[in-house]
Amino acid sequence: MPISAGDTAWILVSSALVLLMTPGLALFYGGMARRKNLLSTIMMSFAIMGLVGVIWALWGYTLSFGADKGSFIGGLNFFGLMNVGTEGSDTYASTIPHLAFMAFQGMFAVITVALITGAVVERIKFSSLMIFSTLWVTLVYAPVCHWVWGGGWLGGYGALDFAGGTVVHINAGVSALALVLLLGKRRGFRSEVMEPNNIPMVALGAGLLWFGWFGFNAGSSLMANGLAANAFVATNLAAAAAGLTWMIISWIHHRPSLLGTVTGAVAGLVAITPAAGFVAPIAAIPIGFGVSVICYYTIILIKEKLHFDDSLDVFAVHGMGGIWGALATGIFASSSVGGVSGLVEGNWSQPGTQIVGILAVAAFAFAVTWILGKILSVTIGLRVGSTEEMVGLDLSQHGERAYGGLLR
Amino acid sequence: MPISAGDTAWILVSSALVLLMTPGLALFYGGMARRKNLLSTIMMSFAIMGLVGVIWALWGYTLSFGADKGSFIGGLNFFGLMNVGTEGSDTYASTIPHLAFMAFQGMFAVITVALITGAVVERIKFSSLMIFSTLWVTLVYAPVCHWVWGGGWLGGYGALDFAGGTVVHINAGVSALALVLLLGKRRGFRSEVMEPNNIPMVALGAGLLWFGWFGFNAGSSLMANGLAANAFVATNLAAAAAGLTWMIISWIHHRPSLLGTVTGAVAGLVAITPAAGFVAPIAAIPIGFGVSVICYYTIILIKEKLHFDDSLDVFAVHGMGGIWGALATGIFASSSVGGVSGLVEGNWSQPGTQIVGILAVAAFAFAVTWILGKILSVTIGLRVGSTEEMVGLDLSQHGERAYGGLLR
Amino acid sequence: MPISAGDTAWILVSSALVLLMTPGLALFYGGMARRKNLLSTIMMSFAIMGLVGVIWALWGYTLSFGADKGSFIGGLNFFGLMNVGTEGSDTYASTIPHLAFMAFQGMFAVITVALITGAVVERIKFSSLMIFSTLWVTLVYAPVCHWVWGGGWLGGYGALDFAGGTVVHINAGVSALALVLLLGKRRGFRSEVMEPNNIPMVALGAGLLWFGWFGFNAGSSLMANGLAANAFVATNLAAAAAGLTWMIISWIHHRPSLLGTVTGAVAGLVAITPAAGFVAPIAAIPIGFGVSVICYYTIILIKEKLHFDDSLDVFAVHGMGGIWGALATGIFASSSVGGVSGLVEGNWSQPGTQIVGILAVAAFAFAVTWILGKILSVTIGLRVGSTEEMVGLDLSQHGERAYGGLLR
Amino acid sequence: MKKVEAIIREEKLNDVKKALEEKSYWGMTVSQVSGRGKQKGITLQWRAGEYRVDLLPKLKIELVVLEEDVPAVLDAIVANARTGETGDGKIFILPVESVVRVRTGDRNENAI
Amino acid sequence: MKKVEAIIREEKLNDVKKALEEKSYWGMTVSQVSGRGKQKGITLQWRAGEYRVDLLPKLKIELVVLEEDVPAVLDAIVANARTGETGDGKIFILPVESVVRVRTGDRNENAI
Amino acid sequence: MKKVEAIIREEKLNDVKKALEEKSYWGMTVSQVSGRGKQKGITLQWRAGEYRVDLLPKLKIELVVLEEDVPAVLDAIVANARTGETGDGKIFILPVESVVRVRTGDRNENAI
Ligand SMILES: Nc1ncnc2c1ncn2[C@@H]1O[C@H](COP(=O)(O)OP(=O)(O)O)[C@@H](O)[C@H]1O
Ligand SMILES: Nc1ncnc2c1ncn2[C@@H]1O[C@H](COP(=O)(O)OP(=O)(O)O)[C@@H](O)[C@H]1O
Ligand SMILES: Nc1ncnc2c1ncn2[C@@H]1O[C@H](COP(=O)(O)OP(=O)(O)O)[C@@H](O)[C@H]1O
Repeated sequence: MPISAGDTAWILVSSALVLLMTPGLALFYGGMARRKNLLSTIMMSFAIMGLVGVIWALWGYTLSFGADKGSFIGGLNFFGLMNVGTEGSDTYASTIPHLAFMAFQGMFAVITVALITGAVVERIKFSSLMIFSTLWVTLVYAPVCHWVWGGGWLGGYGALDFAGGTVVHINAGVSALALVLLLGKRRGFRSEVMEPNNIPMVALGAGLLWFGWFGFNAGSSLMANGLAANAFVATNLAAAAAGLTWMIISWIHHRPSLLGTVTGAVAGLVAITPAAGFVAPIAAIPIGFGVSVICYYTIILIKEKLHFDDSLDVFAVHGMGGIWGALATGIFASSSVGGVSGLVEGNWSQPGTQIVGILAVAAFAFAVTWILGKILSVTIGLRVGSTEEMVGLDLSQHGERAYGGLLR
Repeated sequence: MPISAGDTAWILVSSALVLLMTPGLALFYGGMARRKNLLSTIMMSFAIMGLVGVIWALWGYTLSFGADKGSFIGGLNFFGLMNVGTEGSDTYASTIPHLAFMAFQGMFAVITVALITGAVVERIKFSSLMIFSTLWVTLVYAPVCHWVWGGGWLGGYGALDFAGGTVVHINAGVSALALVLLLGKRRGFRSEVMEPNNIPMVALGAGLLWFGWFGFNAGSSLMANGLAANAFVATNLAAAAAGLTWMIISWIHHRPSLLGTVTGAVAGLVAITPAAGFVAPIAAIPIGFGVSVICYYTIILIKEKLHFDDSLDVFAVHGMGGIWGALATGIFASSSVGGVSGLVEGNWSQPGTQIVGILAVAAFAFAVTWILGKILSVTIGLRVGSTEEMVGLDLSQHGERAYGGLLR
Repeated sequence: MPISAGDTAWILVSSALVLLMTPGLALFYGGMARRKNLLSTIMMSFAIMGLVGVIWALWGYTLSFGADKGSFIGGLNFFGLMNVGTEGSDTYASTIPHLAFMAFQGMFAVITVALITGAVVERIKFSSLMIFSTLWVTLVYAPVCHWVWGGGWLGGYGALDFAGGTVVHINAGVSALALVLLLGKRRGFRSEVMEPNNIPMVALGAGLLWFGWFGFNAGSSLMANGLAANAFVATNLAAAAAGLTWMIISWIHHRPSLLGTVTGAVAGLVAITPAAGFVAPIAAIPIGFGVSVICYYTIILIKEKLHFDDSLDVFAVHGMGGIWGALATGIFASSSVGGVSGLVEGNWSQPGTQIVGILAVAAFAFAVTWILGKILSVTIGLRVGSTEEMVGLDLSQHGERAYGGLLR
Repeated sequence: MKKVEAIIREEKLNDVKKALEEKSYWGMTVSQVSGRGKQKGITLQWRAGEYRVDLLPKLKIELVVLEEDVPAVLDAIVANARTGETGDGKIFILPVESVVRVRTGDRNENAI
Repeated sequence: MKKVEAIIREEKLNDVKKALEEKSYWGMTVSQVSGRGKQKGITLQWRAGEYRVDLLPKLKIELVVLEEDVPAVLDAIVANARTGETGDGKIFILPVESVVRVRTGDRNENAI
Repeated sequence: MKKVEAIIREEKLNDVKKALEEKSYWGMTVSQVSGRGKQKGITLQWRAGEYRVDLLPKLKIELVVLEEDVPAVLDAIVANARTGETGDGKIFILPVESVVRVRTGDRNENAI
């Protein structure tokens, strides 16, 4: 099929939008850390843009999208971008250059790894994070991506994931939880106040994420068509509804919170990710409403009851948000949108199929992450020393501080 | 007509760009407030992204663009996105999915409401703002939008508004003025110094606004064509010329000011909004020059002579800038660009038509806003208490502060 | 040829992306200055957006792209946007409106001038900078742009520059060096610590630059096609590889630095600029690796050995990065990508051709900049007074300060 | 000479400044501090849930004045910094042995 | 009454605060300062190369207490702010002549 | 022992620091303050129009030194912080009753 200029324009722009999400995430996370760990938190995302950016071109893309090996992993036919050219691929998105498809997918790999870091900020050793990221993108991301989108078993089985609810959010969220359990709590967790250092920075990050997410979701239609528009509208509506819901929840408990509102918006974006091209746009309202309720109380449960130090709520927002999104896709899917009916259209089996997808990815991600983390933990160590943690990771890991000049 | 991938790509991107303008505005406004009201100022924009985002899908779009009822308002045929699908609309922008058109228009509604908030920051009660926004977008924005773009009387009458000089800027600016008169001044207005807390944040916001405005104006051509390019160039040139002009004015009075330069750029973007698809690009230079002169001295007049506390100059920049833009459209319109001639091409009636549009919208917006504000004022109250105002709205309305950690 | 909606969408978006790079640069540079010069540093970029934006429409475009005069400069046939319309140009990018091509090129002129400012921050007189910018864009940028892209001698000679390695980066970098030599060092250079005031702001700026650079490089294909995708992928990979490399270099010397990582990413973007549409994407890895090594040690050389105060390393990053990029284009060019073979494909002459281009532009830019700077220096003076410098340029040049409120 | 160090609420600075101005005490030095006392902190919120901060933003005003001016200065501050709620602040008076004006090298009384 | 001014490491504030709290010294004022002393600064890095910063972030805690409370306060601070490395900080004790509580106008002992 | 509190212009810190260093007064604590005095403020600008700010950024340097060192310290500061324009700052000398080094528990002369 010939390359379509319109589709190509759209996917290149979408790729750029998804790329921007990682700096957006850096600020979103950075603003929530304490000032002494601000650069360190931002650095994680930027270092991953470099590291995973290179890995993706070398072996990440081929393991994810290369010729299927046993429904589990891709072959090496695209190693080092071999055979990935300016023509359309036969298999994927044939109206755009194969390189554009590769680039778009690469941005997803980058941000997925970056998402995990939110759970481990303020105490993970930077060198270990770099090794972990290398291993994780290879051994967890690539296989899961292949299962769902690269011709692997889960896509074939019928689990729906339009733009990465499973591949990105559940995957990152559950892996984050595994790391949290291995790493343990930050010094002073629940005994000292750990205030976000810069909420305007969080809001800016959220704004960039919201903006970039249009590329993430609507770009996942891989053409500039009606389905892209459907995903676009659903994305915006879910963010709006979830932001509003979280604001109201915080209002009921205390006051309408900006931090809450932007967290809600991001949760809404997470939840709509797998659904955006399968549900009618208006279904984004219940999906957005649901995700804020679920994530809000998951945070309370995790932090205040279970006392897990999932520092920036990666499991609560991305893990649980992604699970709700995957389920909701099975509930609200509409055959007139993506060709598959969900529960509300009487297809009782789709939620079950979705649950299989959720469980498979969650179990795999948790297990492999745990093993990787454990190995690192007993070899070079996952955590910085206690003094380094107290002084802050900016100075101890990076030899820099956020705000120079005479004083802070 | 079949969907065009190129046009769809362009309008989806444009919608994303306009969406980004609201976080941009949040920073633009936020940086100009005092630190104790920084989050509150940002929150207004984000809360409106949620609230108006949902309202637009439920009833805002249909009231604006539904089947015409008496040239005044749209019918309910698009209620809850009913009948808004992935095919092109018969009535609007037939080469793109109807959903894309809906999304694009929705972004305008969001930012128009957010624009108003600049006038009332640092003292409005958040709950009242939420109710006001709900009512305003329904009772002011939707009708005016319908009049101009949805098949209502004003568009039919021949008033030109390419991308929202009337619908967005005059509408928001005049409504802001009505609220200012109702709300009264901030404590300490003109007796205490109220310095912008963060001018780099204002500049960042202005940068995002300028960037997003390409979607706003050039996207309003609803196709990726020569007219879009015309609007694009006019937009950039107006921002440049107006930024430069404001810089020079501030230089003449004192020193070349960054705050002034970015304010000028935004004013230029306001003024070119109605004109971008009707005038030759080079006309953006006089339009940009004019708007900075007008807005600069309007601020002086409003704040220093009339002593109205239009806190972040919404009436001066958007109201007066929009009025100048609407007039300038009548002056500089060129039949070879948008099919209509203006004064300089000898069409003496166009400025008059423009004035009718300005007056109609200004009068309607002022009157309805005043009534809504008055009702809120005598029922739940528009303003926070005096102590809350002194302590700052971040703590008193939102239970948060911008910069955490031990000290500021 | 008829206008293509897909190509037009792509170039309009690319133009917007490149526009955003200048505010991005403002933050990137601003965060590295000292706080007392923060607004001044940001202001330089915004003022240039206004000034060069207007100049480009008036005479910049026509001098660059007007009918060729002696292979050296463009004629005046496009003066004031005359004859630049909504149809495609016969000469340039015929599938998009001529105005879109003009706009896209204008964004390059703006950022090139803004790039220079990094070398002269914290001490240049603002009025002189404005005059210098006016002269430089006219007498240096326009001719060089014409030589390479406007039908001038250098393009004809066969020097490859896909997106501005020579026109933008070498041009700006070498001119910056000339100004540095004329202006002299900042007070306290190498005796006082001059810490970056806000590294998160630098990171945000770098994120926006990376994002915008997709428009810069992939947009330079002027169509939404396979070549654009090639340039897109090369761009991202170079940024990733160079960011990673710089991180590792800083790690070897001290610790993995965020400031270093983002500097590396920007250097990678510089180096890939001339190459993006001529080399296979995978060549971006050696190009990115090389640029970080070269620029890192150039900074050490310039600042620590030669004691030149190239304040924000414009020559080191853009000059040397651009030179490496131009050379690397001659080395890695692949005929299957851009139709020209480089050294690795056995074309031994291409590096030589590239060197001619480098030397010609460097010599011209250095000489004319030196003369312009010298004239300004002996007439109105290039530098602020010593007290003004100590107090900071925000107060002394602009009568503003970055962070208001009671205290800093 | 004495140094009057007053810890006050941020929002009271303007009133205090004006009151001192009227009594022609113009020279002063202000700094941002955080404090706790009887006022037991404020409640802020996370994304989900709340927390208490016990060190609250305050301002410290320092004035060096002649001994005989201390009562007037105290009056001005107390009268204008009061709200009657906990957290209004404290004033400390410390002895100052000498004062130098940097510009002129003047000492003591002449330097204030 | 005395004013105890302690310059400590930022990361020690919580421990010091808790120790004082336990001895029921609740009132205090904290501010951000930069200091240098035996500790000769830290090395940070540019884009390329390194530099030393000699003024390091510290916190200053100020407590005004009765003379008899000074030893207990000193003990609490010293015990909890120590790491044994250079840069642990200094404590200065200054005389305070009188104290006023802004809220009530109470003076001296009653005002602390 | 005495505490020398000098309020100086921000841009003079480096010179003062160097001068003190040369006389081997290395220990010091610096903080950001805002002040007003004879200097009547500066004019800044809004988007349109101007305004005056009367509290200007200054730095406060605190040095605790032996009584006999006070004159040398004063000289170093005055000589290096002067511009001759209003706003150069003030120096206050306060009595210090005792000093403790947190790291070692050393007191007074040994602790400075
Ligand atoms: N003993 C003390 N030493 C130093 N500062 C104190 C002391 N007690 C109170 N303060 C300062 O005074 C501020 C107000 O004290 P607080 O007890 O809350 O006021 P009030 O006495 O009006 O209730 C505190 O935030 C703190 O900064
Ligand atoms: N003579 C002094 N005057 C004022 N402050 C001082 C003095 N000496 C030290 N300080 C403060 O105490 C802090 C710690 O001093 P330092 O000598 O590094 O600690 P230590 O004595 O434990 O090695 C310094 O950062 C500075 O703020
Ligand atoms: N009486 C005072 N008490 C406390 N601080 C003062 C007093 N007078 C001046 N200052 C501080 O000294 C700084 C410089 O004072 P100023 O009178 O402007 O200098 P100069 O005496 O050189 O003209 C002020 O900004 C303020 O911080």
